[in-house]
Amino acid sequence: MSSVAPAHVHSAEVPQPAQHGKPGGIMRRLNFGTGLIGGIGLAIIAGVVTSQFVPSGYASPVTFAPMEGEYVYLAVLLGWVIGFMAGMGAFVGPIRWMLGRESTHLDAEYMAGKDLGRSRYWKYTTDHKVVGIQYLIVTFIVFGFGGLLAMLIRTELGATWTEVFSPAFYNSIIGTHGIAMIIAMIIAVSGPLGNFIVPMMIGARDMAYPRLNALSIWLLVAAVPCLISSLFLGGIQDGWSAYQPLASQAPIGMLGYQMTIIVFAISTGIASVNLMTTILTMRAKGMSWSRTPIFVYGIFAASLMGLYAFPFYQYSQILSLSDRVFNTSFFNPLEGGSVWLYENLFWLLGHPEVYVIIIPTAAVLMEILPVFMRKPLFSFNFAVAGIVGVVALSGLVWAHHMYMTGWAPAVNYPFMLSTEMISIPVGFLVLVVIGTLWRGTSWSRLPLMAVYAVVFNKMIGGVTGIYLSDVPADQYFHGSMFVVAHFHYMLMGAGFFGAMGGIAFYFPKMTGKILDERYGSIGLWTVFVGFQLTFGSMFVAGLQGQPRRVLQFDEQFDISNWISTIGAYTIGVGTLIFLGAIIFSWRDGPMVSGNPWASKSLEWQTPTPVPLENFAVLPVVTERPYNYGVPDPYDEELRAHDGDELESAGAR
Amino acid sequence: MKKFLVILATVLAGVLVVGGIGAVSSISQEEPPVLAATLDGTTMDTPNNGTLPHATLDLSVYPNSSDAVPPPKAGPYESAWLSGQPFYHPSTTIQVPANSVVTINFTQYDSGGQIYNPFFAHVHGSMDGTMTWNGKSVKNVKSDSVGHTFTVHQYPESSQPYFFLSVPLPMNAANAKTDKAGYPVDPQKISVTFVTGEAGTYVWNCEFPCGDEYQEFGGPMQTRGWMAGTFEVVA
Amino acid sequence: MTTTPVEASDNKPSAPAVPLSPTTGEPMTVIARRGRVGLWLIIVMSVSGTIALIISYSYLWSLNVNGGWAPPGAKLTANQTNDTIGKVKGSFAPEWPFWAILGMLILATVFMWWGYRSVKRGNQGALIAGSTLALIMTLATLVAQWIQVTNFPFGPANGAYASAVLLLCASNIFNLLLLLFILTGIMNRARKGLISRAVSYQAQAASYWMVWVVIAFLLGCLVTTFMVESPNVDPAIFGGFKEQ
Amino acid sequence: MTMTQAPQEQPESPTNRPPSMHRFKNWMRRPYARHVMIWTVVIGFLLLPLCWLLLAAMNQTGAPASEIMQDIETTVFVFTLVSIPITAFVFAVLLYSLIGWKRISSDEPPMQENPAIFTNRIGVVLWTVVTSALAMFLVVWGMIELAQITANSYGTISANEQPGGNQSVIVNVTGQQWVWTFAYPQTDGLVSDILYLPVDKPVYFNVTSKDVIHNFWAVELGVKIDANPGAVTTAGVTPNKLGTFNIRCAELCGMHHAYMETEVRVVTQEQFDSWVREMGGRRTS
Repeated sequence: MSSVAPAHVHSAEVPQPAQHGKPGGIMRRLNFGTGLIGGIGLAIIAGVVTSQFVPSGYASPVTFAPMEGEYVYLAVLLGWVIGFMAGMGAFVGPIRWMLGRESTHLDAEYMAGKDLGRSRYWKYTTDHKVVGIQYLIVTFIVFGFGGLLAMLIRTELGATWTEVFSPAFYNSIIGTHGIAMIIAMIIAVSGPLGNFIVPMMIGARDMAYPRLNALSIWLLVAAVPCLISSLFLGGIQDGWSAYQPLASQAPIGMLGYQMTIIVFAISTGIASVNLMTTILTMRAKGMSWSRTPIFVYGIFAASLMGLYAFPFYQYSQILSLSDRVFNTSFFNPLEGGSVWLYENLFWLLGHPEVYVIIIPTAAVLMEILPVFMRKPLFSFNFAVAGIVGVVALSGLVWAHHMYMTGWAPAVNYPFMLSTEMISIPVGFLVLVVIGTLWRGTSWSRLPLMAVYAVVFNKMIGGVTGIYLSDVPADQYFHGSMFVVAHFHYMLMGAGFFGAMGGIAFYFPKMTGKILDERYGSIGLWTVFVGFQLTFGSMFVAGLQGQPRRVLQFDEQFDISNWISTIGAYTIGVGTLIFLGAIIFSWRDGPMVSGNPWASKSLEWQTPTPVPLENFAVLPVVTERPYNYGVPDPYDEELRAHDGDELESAGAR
Repeated sequence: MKKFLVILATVLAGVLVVGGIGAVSSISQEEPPVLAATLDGTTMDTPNNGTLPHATLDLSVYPNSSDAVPPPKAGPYESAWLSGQPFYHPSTTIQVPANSVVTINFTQYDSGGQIYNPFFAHVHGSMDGTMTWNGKSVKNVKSDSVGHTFTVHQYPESSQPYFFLSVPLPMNAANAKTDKAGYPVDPQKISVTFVTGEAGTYVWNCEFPCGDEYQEFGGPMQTRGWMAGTFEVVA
Repeated sequence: MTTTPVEASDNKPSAPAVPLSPTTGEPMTVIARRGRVGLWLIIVMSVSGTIALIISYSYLWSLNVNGGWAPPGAKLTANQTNDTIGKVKGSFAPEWPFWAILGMLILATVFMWWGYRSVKRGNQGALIAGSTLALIMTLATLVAQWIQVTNFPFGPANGAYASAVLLLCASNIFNLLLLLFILTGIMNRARKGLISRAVSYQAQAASYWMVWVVIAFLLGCLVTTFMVESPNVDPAIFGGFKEQ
Repeated sequence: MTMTQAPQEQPESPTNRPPSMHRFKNWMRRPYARHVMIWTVVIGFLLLPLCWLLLAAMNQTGAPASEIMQDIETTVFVFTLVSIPITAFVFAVLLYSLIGWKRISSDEPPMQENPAIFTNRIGVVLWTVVTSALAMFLVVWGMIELAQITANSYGTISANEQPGGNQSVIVNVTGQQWVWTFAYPQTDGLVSDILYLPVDKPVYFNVTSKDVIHNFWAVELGVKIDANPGAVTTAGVTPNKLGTFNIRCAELCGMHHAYMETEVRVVTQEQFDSWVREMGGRRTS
């Protein structure tokens, strides 16, 4: 292969293997369109073939359920996922590797979307910035879908005098809303910002495994239609937790949920491996752990938790699937299955997943704060300690979702202990935030406003959390609206507002435009007000004793539900305003410089739009992050401890 | 200004999408047509409510739909995979007058078997704790020969009177003589008489496992219009 | 955080003592380090999944809900509330096939390790031979696994033990298919000289991965051998209450 | 909280270091320190009514009707009280940083830099100690209360060693899509769709389900336990208040989950006995 002329990569002579055809080879012909064709085509083929093989009207010997629909739908889903990934070109790389055909530098550049213009967003592109934007769009789509269902739910609950939707459909929209929002919130920060920002933040040219990066996003794209399609086939009538054995009574839409989770878990696992490897091995020269920005810690922690937790969720769904399709009995108590097994497997993911959502958000806020307070992050070590503490405890608290299941009353004591211990590391994070706010003149821009909103919500969510972490109080609150309000304050109040802040903060870097301050703020505060209305009054409903996931209830709950519905509509309008601001600013907002916030951290030192490989020369880090601020004048006065001149100086 | 228009357009578009989808999905799944008990002019004495007007209502249970008996239309997609499942005919949205004596005459064409909970093999909430089964008055049927049950229970409104009515509908023998549509020629005839109180809304469903999936409680058992519905007492 | 324009060391135009990656121009040592980290993380993920399976098996084994753990032919303690399942055959699976399959996989792993060790000493042919033998051996293991699954004395609907064992075997089959892909790749790349003394990290990764797969198989063998009869002889009865 | 701005960067000689009390006084001389403290107190007092408002909301339908519910409400009250100081302090800092310390809203990045407080040993230690102490208190309180509730609900007594006879009532609760049924094994197979209980007498619940997971929630009695298929869970209570209370299903159980409600009627022993006699004609089995 030395016959081929060597390529010049960053002023290095690199010998190249033989170049087969044009750079990129078959990938030149593959894009989202071929993906759709492949997916839909294979889905149709699989469906037709299966329906030929299954005798019509064949019913399961165990459950008498007509199985034809199940098999066909399962085949269609599998065909869609495989065909779509094949059409996108996900299998080209592995097959090339297996055949031992190395790709050249030109291939890699084509795969990274060099001089492809807009069309690279529709291809299996390996550039981490493209993947970040793709994640952003997918997040919007999934979030919008979940939000739409949320509006339907609140409409049903607001119309206390009638059933707007049939109970079955209502159950399916709460389930679909739940899982759609969980997916949206999991990827909301780790996806767009984790992929777009982290490599630049640590001074790398790309992710560790660019192809896996593309694989993770397109697997996610493949999973979304599975979820949406389930809504038209009876839906997920079991809440997002899809508890067995209720889930095995659901119509075939359940298969859509299970396939979504299985695919999504693979996508998340790959993304986690990729991010963690990048952070571990590709930090710039001189970026020791004490010089690594806190956001990198946050993403690392989230990836770690996703890495060990998601397989449990995935396997819980694989077992459910085989119960459904092959009549196994993991969760069928008649045949020796156990409902507690499902609950354990599910919550082994279920609780770390909460921190997968919250930790990156908190980390983004800690990135935003120093820039806008012109002040170093207060007690960086404590921030790290908080994140580490949360990760360490996250795997030991799952059973606090099962206090009332009676699976093992004795373990309620240790789980109550571990759960309430978590409030300590979380408290660290709060301390870091207020310590950074302390004595700072705030530059009130949209991202900083989001920080205030998040801290406010998180305090409420955290305080209500200690009621639920405590078994005696949980004996009243478990399964009531109080729980719903609590985790919305945590996941939405922190997750959604944090995502808004983070996107507003990194918008200039991602798009070259600045997010419109005025309308962005209007959107943010509208959402904030609506949020307090909705979930504040939901707390009241929970205290009065309204169970969750009901569509009819005693009229003593009417007033709080009406308020909730009004608030929910307000949230919807606010979100749309924010979205409108994003659309406008993205299309024709004013261009801005590479570093509009005058930030000192590495990702802002790159030019905008960011060139293909971020840094022409890899940077060398010589300082700790967040070196803002001036020496504290009070130190002088402390030394000459004389009270009088404090008054004059203190006014600042 | 342009900014404002873009924002406005986004908000309006969003509202339209949500409203449209909500309206469509709400309309596409309204309940089956109301089936009201008709006052037949007569009155009847009750043990502790004195003499009250009397109303009657006819319901049948079919094992599956046929040309003679069309399947219920409920929801946008249910009927696709519920064909061949049992259902109540002609409707599951039932209305009875308040403060009166109501007699429901059931005609049960379906087979049956063992019910999970013997409690529902007994008559509950009827006027004298009995029902009339093929002419003779009984308190219960054998718990291994139940076809379906008609169980009305509470709606979560504390303001309306508590109401609980459960009637077991005995099964037809598996080898019963059937007509060409596949229905038994002499189905089980059950009639139950009960006293209604003040107005209120309730729901009812079948407590005999006659659906599919786990514990045969999926499918029609969890679909309004087939084996479940609403039961309204109107003033 | 300031950045000083210093040419970072990972792309000095120095004479490549270690070969450079054709795509990114980084030294293969850097790529190899990255690969090792990623491998460990993927193993962590796979461990989680395997643990989920083992938890399912042992949890159901310990509970024996409704007496439904054992396949019907083996033990009829339960009151079979649901007789609709055609329970024709049924008993616990024999243990030795699990161990036999494990042994075959261990043999394949040994071949792979031998190839990897020798290519590090510069013996290219040994790697080709080793990976080929490992590939053949894995294929044989897959066939054996398939034979075992098809000859179980129970079907999937015959209680919790059957379900758990069948799913363990399913995950084994998945692992073996993945191994087939990996080993084919290693073999081809070894033949093309893409895996050589200088660049041998892919062979190393494959070898380590095979070791993990062996451990996963071993866990399966252990539970299926030492957790057969459920310890819970007085299980909860579905839908009923104990007599007071 | 983050008390003094101790100059740990350049440690001074111990001679001219002021005593900590003096340093605290110095610190409190600073206007912002005073203001934040005052605001904390004010906000704390504004939040204080919550302690009673929460209970008021919980008691709307006649709770507490048992020892257990009493314990639960005490816990809620104490937790609210304990969490108010921290919450008030954080809110105070938030508010003060919005209003008190200067706020710039220019489009350009502000040129003015703020004091570079990298950390503050005293503040950090104080915060850690306070939050850990609070968490510890909550844990200990929770443990004690949980033990008490477990005792009050006879949680440790398994189904087959519950005292039958006259000193207690045993109820076998069966959850089923979507109706609760209550069997009284002491009364020769009497089954009811409404739960009747005699006041001031221990009640033992054995709970199971015939299909999916339900959750047996006697709201005002503070009883909540899952009804699992293939398992019998036990709970108990001693109702100490006459009246009609709610029983709801608190675990999504299918289409009519919202309608899976019934009543628990706590009556005197005489009424209970006469009810049993009257229902005697309605035997199952």
